[in-house]
Amino acid sequence: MRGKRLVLGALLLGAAFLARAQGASEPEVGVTERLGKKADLSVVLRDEEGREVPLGSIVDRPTLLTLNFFRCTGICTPLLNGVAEMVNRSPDLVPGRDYQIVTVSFDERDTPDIALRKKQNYLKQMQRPFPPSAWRFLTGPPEATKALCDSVGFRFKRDGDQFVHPGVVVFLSPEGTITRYMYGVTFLPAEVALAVAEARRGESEPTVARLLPFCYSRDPQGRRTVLEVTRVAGLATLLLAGLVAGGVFLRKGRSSRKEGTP
Amino acid sequence: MRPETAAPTEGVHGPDTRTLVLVWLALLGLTALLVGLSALGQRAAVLGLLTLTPLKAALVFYFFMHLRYEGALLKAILLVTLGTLLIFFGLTYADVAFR
Amino acid sequence: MTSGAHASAHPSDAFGARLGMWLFLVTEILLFGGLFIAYSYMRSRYPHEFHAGGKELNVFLGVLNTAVLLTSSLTMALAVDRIHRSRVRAAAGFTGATVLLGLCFLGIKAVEWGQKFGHGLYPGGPALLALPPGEKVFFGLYFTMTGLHGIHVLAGVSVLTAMAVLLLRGSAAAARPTLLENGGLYWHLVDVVWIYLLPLFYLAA
Amino acid sequence: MTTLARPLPHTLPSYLEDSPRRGLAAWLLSTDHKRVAMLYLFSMVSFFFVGVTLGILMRLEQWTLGRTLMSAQTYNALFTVHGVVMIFMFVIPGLPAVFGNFFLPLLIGARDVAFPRLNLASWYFFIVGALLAVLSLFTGKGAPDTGWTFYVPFSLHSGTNVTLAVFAAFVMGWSSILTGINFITTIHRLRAPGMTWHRMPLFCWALYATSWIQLLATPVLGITLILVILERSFGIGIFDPAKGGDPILYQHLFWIYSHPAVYIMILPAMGAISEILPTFARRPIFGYKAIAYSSLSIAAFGSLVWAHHMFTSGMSAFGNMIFSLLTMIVAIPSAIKVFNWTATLYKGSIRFSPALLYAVSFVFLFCVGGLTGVMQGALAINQHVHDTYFIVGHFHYVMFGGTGFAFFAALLYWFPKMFGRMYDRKGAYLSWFPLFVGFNLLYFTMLVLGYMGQPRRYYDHLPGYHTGHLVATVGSWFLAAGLLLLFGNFVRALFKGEKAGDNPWGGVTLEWKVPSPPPVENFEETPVVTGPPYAFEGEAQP
Repeated sequence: MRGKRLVLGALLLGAAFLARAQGASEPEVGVTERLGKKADLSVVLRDEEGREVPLGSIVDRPTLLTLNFFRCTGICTPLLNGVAEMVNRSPDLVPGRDYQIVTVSFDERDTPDIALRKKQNYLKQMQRPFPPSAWRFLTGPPEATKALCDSVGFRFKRDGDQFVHPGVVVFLSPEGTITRYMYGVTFLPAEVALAVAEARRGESEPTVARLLPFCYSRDPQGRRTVLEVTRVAGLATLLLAGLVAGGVFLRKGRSSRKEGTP
Repeated sequence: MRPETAAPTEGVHGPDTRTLVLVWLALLGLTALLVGLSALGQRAAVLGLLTLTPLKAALVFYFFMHLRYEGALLKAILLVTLGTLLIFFGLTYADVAFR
Repeated sequence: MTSGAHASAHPSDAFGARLGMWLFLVTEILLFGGLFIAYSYMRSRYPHEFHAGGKELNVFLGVLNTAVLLTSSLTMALAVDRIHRSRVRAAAGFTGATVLLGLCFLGIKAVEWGQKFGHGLYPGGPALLALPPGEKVFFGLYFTMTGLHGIHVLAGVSVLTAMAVLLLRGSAAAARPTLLENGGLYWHLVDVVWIYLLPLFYLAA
Repeated sequence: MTTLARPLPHTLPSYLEDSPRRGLAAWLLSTDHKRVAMLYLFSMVSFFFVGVTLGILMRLEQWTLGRTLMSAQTYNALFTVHGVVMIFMFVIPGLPAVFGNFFLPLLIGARDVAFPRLNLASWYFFIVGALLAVLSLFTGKGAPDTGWTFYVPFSLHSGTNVTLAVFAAFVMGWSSILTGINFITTIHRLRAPGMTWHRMPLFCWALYATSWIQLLATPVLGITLILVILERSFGIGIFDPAKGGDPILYQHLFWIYSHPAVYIMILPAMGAISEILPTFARRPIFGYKAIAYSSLSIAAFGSLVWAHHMFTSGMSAFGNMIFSLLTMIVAIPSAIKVFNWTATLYKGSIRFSPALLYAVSFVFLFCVGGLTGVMQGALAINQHVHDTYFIVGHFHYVMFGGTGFAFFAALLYWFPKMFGRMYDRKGAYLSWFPLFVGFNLLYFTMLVLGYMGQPRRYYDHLPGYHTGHLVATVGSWFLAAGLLLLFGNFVRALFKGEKAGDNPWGGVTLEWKVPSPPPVENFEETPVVTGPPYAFEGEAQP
């Protein structure tokens, strides 16, 4: 009986191993790059005034698409801040003419009101002339946003009040073709300029996968304590390093005097 | 000659049978104590983990692995290793301890 | 030191051999140390799930296995003691006993894993996938750490079997304490790792 | 000189001639530390040239705007392979495996390393790991596209050959662990009579510190890689956020190894330089103990600053500041060494040689690398240059300008001892010019481009950066020409070089007391050491 179970277990384990080794598993959360494919532009979303707009009518030039939810306590804010900072540091790119930014919330609880406030928030950060129409904050019914996320290979998962999701900017050509994924929360102006040029030409280029940051923190309170801990750990490390350095130098002072004059 | 060669390289330099058996009994006893403590609840179990387990490990290192009868070098090596591990531990653990 | 002894210092430098073995043990300690770091990191993230996971484990088998492994450490230490006293047959006997106890440990471990597997609790198994995230991590660590430890026991058993056979055949190299001593050091370290695994998974989780 | 009780006799045949086996087996099965070193030397130089070729190809792609030579996919594969080959197969194991193996026993008066068979086994581990890595690049579903850091969770789900590549890194890791065990035991047990710790040449100190880092840090990487493999094969869920795991844990474990790895790369280089400078300055090294102990303190500090690699992954600003400061503190022991080297040269009666030229270049390039590292450590700049060519330029200054130039300097210094033949010295000087000029044209331009914002890992560039890219590409041609001249010279010397003599440089450490090339067990009679390692006074200047 026991032996049988054991054999069965071993077989199952082996089978699982083989199944895994066969094909790469699809991550439950993350990005499956779909370069060269079209984003689903047929979805109808709501703009900041609550009007229904098909995404296709917005995407008519190189577009930086970000997928977020507005009450995110994790990566969304740093990511959008990074986008804003990139805009401020890109003198060569004219927003609205060369490119535009579209932020879509995949949380059905986000309303156009919240989107409008978000938008005003970010427009205030702009240090260069920036037409309000160059950065759209869209919301929509869950089916529509889910379809959009799926079409660009963006996978997220509900986790209580929050979502677990990756942080990424998707570049779309004027026709809606996915031309590049850019991960992280800081973006180099030159890299964005190159990617915008690719998007204009509609060329899809493979990304070098870098660290794929996730939003998976649960409560902002906890996050703050974490930072405090980092601070304490840092200080302790510094102190320790100081002690060691002191020890080393005291020894050194003695020994090099002896040896310095041969 | 060199200090570390001072340690005897041949011949008996370990504990005798009696000591070994006593250590073994102590290890079994400590295990029983640990199991008993754990029955008292989570807090006691963690306390046992933090105190009795290193004690058991120390007994094995000290007697079974003859560390007691070795020179300073091997002891220092073990200390450096455990110290390094402790530093890695502390720095990593600090990141989440209060999350 | 005469030049001759120095030239062929390697086989006869017992302390050097021991030093090398200890340095190897350093790497083993840090190898498992990485896992212990992962364990404590995850445990502090999921204290309740770890507690729940720990209750699933069979404490009796865990403690029994501890007793088996501690006893095997005793026989190992006795084997090393006997070889130092040049009592080769006794050393071979104790080494054999250690091997048997090691196999016993592996057997009990197999029964334990078998029970888990029978309930669908194995990586990728249906019961495991249904668990909350923290318990998934707990069992992931449980299988990884006990599995890696099991592989170490298996390696130790193989080495000690070879040693016992060599001793019985009257090999001169095996009759010098160095080899058995180093095998013993390795075996004891595997024991120490288990000493930590017992409370981490079975008792204090 | 390293004072010996009496001169050493010279009658035995050299290790190159003396072997019980014939043909390839004489090399592949020999446990003589010098033959093992040769195995490492030839395999690593081969890998190095593979890496160089890939680098040149990348520079060629940047010669024009837009896509010309290759697709972006190819470009990505090129720099992943370039990085893996150069870091894991040349820079990390290079100096310890080649020169450590050959010279550690000679420098301390031993006949071999402590565990010669284990030593040969390490080479097999290395070569198997290297072959697996190469295999992972060309088989299966393609080269790993994760970069050399294998960051989770991407590496968990990537369809490419990550498992094999990770396993290869694991195997190569064990190779360096075993070498480390061997070196530490050798230094503890096999020093010649009278060779006390403070009479040990500085290269040995550097190897000792490096070995300890390898021993303490590499297993953590090993277990991390095992976890990645287990995760990919069985889905144990420790790093996968979807299963409750935590990618940050991976980063912690990964950088626990990889930050100290930077010191694994640079410490042996510093050690080799500390051997070369006194020989050509004809004077004992200034501050022997300071250099010896700063090796150890670099090893110790190195493991503390691991978190600075996580600057952009969500540490607090204050935490960032602390670790920036720590990064700068690491610069102190390095600065001590540079100071001592300069002091050694100052007032020394310098005899110029190609090895010295390369060693001095090392000091210069390493300083540039160190300074740019400190610039990166300064936070404001770090945010700005992160993921630009500045980073690329910086680590090429440290790794190529540092470890690479030290490797060349060591080869120029010890080549006559290793092979018993002398290369063409004028040719060696000549190769320095294109090498040094090309190096700076290439990598200094990269620093500038990066400061202007050129992103790394991009097959294309904006028109504004075009001139810079042209300069850098021309620099890469100079660099390649210099390398060809240098190694062409070595190859020629192997076959046609004149006999070098036992001590062409007038060195005083023990390796110069034995014939060139040395006999199988190095010393016919165990040397007895009675003085410090770099005692030049009183010696008649030859």
